[in-house]
Amino acid sequence: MRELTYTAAAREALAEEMARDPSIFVVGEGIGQRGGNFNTTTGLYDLYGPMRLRDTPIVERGFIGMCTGAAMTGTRPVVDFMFVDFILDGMGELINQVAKIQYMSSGRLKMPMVLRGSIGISGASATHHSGSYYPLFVNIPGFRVVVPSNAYDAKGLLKTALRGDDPVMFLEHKALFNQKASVPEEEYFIPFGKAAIVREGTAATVVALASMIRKVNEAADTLAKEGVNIEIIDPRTVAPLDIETILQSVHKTGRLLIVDENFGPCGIGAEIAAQVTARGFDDLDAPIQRLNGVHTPTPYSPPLEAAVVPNSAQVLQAIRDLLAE
Amino acid sequence: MRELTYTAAAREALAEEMARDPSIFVVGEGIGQRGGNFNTTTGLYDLYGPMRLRDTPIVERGFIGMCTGAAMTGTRPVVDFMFVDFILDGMGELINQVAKIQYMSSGRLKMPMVLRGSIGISGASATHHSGSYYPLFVNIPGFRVVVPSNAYDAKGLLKTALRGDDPVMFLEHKALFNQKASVPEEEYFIPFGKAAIVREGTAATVVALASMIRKVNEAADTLAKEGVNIEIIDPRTVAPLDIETILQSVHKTGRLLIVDENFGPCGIGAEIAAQVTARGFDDLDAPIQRLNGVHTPTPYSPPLEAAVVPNSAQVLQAIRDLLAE
Amino acid sequence: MADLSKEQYLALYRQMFEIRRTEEQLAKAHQAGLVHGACHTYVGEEAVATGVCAHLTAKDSVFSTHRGHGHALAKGVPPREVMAELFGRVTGCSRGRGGSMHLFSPEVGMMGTSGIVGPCILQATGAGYSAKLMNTGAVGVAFFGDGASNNGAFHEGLNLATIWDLPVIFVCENNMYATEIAFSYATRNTNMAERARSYGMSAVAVDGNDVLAVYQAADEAVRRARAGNGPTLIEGKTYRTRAHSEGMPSLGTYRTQEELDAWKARDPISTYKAKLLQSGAAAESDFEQIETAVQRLVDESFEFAKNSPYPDPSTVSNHIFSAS
Amino acid sequence: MADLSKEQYLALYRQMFEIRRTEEQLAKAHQAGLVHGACHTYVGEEAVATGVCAHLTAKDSVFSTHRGHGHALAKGVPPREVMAELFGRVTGCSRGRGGSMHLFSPEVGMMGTSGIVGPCILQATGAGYSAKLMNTGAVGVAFFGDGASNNGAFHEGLNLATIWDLPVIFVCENNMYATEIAFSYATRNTNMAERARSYGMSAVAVDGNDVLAVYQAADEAVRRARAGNGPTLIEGKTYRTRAHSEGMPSLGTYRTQEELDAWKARDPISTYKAKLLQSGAAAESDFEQIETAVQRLVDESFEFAKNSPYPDPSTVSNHIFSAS
Ligand SMILES: Cc1ncc(C[n+]2csc(CCOP(=O)(O)OP(=O)(O)O)c2C)c(N)n1
Ligand SMILES: Cc1ncc(C[n+]2csc(CCOP(=O)(O)OP(=O)(O)O)c2C)c(N)n1
Ligand SMILES: [Mg+2]
Ligand SMILES: [Mg+2]
Repeated sequence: MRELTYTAAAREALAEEMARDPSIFVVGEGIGQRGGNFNTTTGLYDLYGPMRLRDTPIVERGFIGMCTGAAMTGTRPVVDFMFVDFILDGMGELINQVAKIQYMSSGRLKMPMVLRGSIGISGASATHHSGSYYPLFVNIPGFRVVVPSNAYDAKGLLKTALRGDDPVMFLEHKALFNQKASVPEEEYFIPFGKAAIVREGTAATVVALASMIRKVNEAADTLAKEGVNIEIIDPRTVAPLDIETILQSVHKTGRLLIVDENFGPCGIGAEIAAQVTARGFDDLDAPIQRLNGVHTPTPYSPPLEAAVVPNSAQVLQAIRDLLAE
Repeated sequence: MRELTYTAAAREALAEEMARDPSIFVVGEGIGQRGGNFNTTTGLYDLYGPMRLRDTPIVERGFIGMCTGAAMTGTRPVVDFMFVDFILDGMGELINQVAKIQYMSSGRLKMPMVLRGSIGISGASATHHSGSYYPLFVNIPGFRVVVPSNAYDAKGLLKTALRGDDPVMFLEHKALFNQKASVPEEEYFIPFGKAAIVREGTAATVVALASMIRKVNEAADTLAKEGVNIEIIDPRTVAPLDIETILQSVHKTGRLLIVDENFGPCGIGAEIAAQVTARGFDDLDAPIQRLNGVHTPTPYSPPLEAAVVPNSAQVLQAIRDLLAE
Repeated sequence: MADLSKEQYLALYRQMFEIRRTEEQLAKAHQAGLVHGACHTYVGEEAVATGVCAHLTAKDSVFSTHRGHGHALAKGVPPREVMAELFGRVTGCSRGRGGSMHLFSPEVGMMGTSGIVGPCILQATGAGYSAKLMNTGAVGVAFFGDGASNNGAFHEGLNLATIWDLPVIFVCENNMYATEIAFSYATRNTNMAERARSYGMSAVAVDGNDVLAVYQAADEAVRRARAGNGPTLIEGKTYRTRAHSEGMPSLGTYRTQEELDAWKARDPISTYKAKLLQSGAAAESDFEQIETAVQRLVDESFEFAKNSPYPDPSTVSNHIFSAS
Repeated sequence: MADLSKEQYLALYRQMFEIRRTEEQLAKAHQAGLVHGACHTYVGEEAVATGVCAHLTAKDSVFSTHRGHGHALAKGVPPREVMAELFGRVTGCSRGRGGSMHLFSPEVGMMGTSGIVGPCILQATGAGYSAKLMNTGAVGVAFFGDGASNNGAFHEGLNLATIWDLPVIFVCENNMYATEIAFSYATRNTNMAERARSYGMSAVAVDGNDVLAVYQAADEAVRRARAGNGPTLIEGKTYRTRAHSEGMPSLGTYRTQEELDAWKARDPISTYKAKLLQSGAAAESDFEQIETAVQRLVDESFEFAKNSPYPDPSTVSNHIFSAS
């Protein structure tokens, strides 16, 4: 099967859906002729022109608010926000409007808006270009929150996002942009709320997200050589969260570690740990553990930056500690 | 001892500190002559005039950003934001600037800013005036987050907030404004990160916040009559969170329930459950449980509104269920 | 005086009168505890919504703010649905989920009011974007106050609508105050139309208590928008004669009895009636007929609302997402 | 030509030259992999920071944005601290925590650059508020681009500074583009000073490639601010002659070689030098001396930065809070 990069796979999803549905349009800074800061829209401007590939001034709040009104009136906006850090300026629109309009209108209005862009720590981007912030959107009711870890998922999940009628935060980790995976030519969709079992095992369950999957896989490779088989689960969407798959795995393994680059306090790992402890308590042979990025603004200097992101050695150690409990 | 309402106690803290420190000023809509939408500043305008009691246009982002610059240059702003829902428009300033300036400047700048205002569901305020949002500020490094449950704590914690050099989210639940408590005439401070043991007991530990304390107390009264003694812990500040006090209590009781009006997913209860399950696993005689407000935008109609806030009967039932495990 | 048919003249009167009577009923109901949350009336400002919405159809979208009863009514939401909503009933236009500050009725193009000041400006811009992209000929309309004009949403929304020539009407109801903050305190340039023109857009200031002046300005603005010639800001200079919100003092620390009385004397409804009578465009009996019919409608609406059931608490989690 | 002493004339030259040489060194270092993150140079725009900061002391606060090297240097941060910061070293002005877009040096009143466009406008307003409240006589200065002027922060910040007569200077560096988006696309009214005046504030547009024009405008603005007469916006019309960010194409899809060449011919440093030579205000030897000294400083700074240690990873959690 052909291989595509994460970025190319997502772009293909967008291109297919734009060809199919004339009500889809994209807004963002440099997503027109330029094709997007991260090549998210390369080639599409020439096909669809400025009304559907709409370059904007630097008004994150403004264009999110505008797209809210557009989504309420029959079109399907895609907000290409470049870095998730930027849309914090539109948080009022996101939380008070985008997430609430369907509810307030008792379901008579839809909110088919896809908000996409980069997250994560990578390449000394420093603290205004390294955020992830997904727990915020999980805490607030009304968002679908998608965090694909590979090109195949990126395409299938973006297709689902673009067909649905709900607001979707589609968050692409920078460290994954150039990573390749097999992506079929045939159309496919990946449903929200369905975790992927990345690797089967019985010794312990490790839930990981986005760029952490690779690091956990490395650790699992090492352990496999020692005859220890780790089960790795990628939730793919953190809202909805497929807790059933995690519970089933813990039922089998009795041990759970959640590895997440993002902050620990009130993070995804906390939610998973709380749900598993409430519902899978009797399955647990050891305390649930979390491995998170350090709870600090992201520093610029490479050795500092490296110190805040969980690395493969730490992942391996965390799994060993869990197994030793 | 004299009794003061929650609002009066907090106002007294502000008044004392403003009298002491001429670099403190307050900004907000209607906090001048009018004395604040919730009487937070009544009487102070006449004492200190418009430079220190600064009425603003409707520019939440603007005045938070302005206060950021003020705090960096030697003054001590108090942002009186009325409803926490409004400052979502300033989330970019809060997360990218207020919370990060000390770190980015390697501690050479301070950020003595107190952001205060109402949270919580009460009185058919509907979804744009019922938010709480504290998990968001707990997830992000750089904030002190204070959620006082009574007049005494409100005063002592606000005094601490106003003396410190860190950004503090001081969140006052609407349902508590008129509740009275004994407040001494003598000056006192309550440190951040020190939970209050509201009631001692051995059968189970219940951690609750703000307006939930009263409901848990009611349930505990009922159970006390049955000879069952519940320990109630009020963290008072959720960042920093006094997990040690909670762990000690669970060590004694073996059972833990967290009652929080705010949303469950990635909420405070998730964080407490995750920490206790990681560090106090062997103390647990039953799965940790959470009782949260329903994960939905807040509806307006009173019967719907009542259906999303945990009530005393639900609290009691949740404790009974926990005890029965 | 604008050149309208008698029916058109009277329709404007009827609309204003309906808003007024509905809100007087709501204010009483608020005192009686039937309205549960906040209630910001539009009393004194009815000419603005009326004059603008007269040009709109259900395909056009209106977005409004905390003071939105008049906009919803003028856009065609029946009084009984507005009342039932404020009473928290399942028959309300938002099925009881919204209340006074969250009025939704997409069926008639009332796309919502917001308890947060500002967003309506951006959302109307988005409705304009949809209309232009899908070539529907519809317009997006935002109603907002003087207070909102200092907010960043005003800056960003007006600019976007202008640079993309979107079919949007920005209607600023300048009632001189934001709660108790005077517009002249909140900005050094109280000339709203000038501020709007600084974006390169068309803008006009009108007497917001003169329904015909508003009607005419809106006529031009809607034509311009539908013709693809871009947005317009209409500043309606008006005044709210009741308190900012029911239950608050009607004077407060910010305005004088004289100012209030002077504006009451310029009431948009009675002055319009006098004008029509004086010019012979309509007769006393026309007004009597309308007033009786509206009063009956309002009375029936009140009974309807008061007797409607509350929503079923078991439905509280429905409609967070589209499939639910 | 402004009436300055020879020392003053040459100090302006020296400052511009220092910025230019430092950034040329940074650009090279970026290619060599010594600069780790993004690097937005100020090449071609040096006259603006230089002309403005010449009037400031360490008590005055500067707030800037992603293109902030020039502002930091002009405000008095030594080149070696800027370089070390971009190299991620503990000797950098932010101790390696910030990088190119987060330059902090409160000791000299450089209160930070921001990777987010907009906040500096508000923060400078706040510095003005502090100065007024504490009566220090200091001013707050924001440097930002044309792109930032469409953002809500511009609207809210300019308005607040105006209504409260705060001692603030808003310096908009209009280099015609925001990344690759032309200012003439992003707004219908490219007359920035007119837009600022619509808030009721003082505003002036100057040739941002003419350091003396900037110097004079800033002189007035700073005087006005210190005298308690409120804020001023200065629009410096200028041009960035390198790519938006190092590593990007210098032309892109948005500008032509002709345009670039025309602006290069108006280089603020060489034209100023020619003017001083022509008028006899300074001699070749003066420039030689300065250029040699600056080059030595930049070379030393580069060595210093390159040889400085990285921060200790065990300190990574320090300074999130004041006591830590
Ligand atoms: C973002 C935000 N900030 C503050 C408020 C509180 N608030 C409600 S109405 C109001 C005044 C609005 O003034 P204006 O826009 O002039 O409308 P008016 O009430 O005069 O019709 C304020 C400050 C709010 N609803 N939203
Ligand atoms: C809020 C925000 N949105 C988007 C960006 C990405 N970005 C970085 S620089 C830039 C262009 C800025 O243009 P301008 O303000 O004119 O400054 P210039 O780069 O021309 O100096 C953009 C869009 C950002 N940093 N912050
Ligand atoms: Mg008003
Ligand atoms: Mg620019």
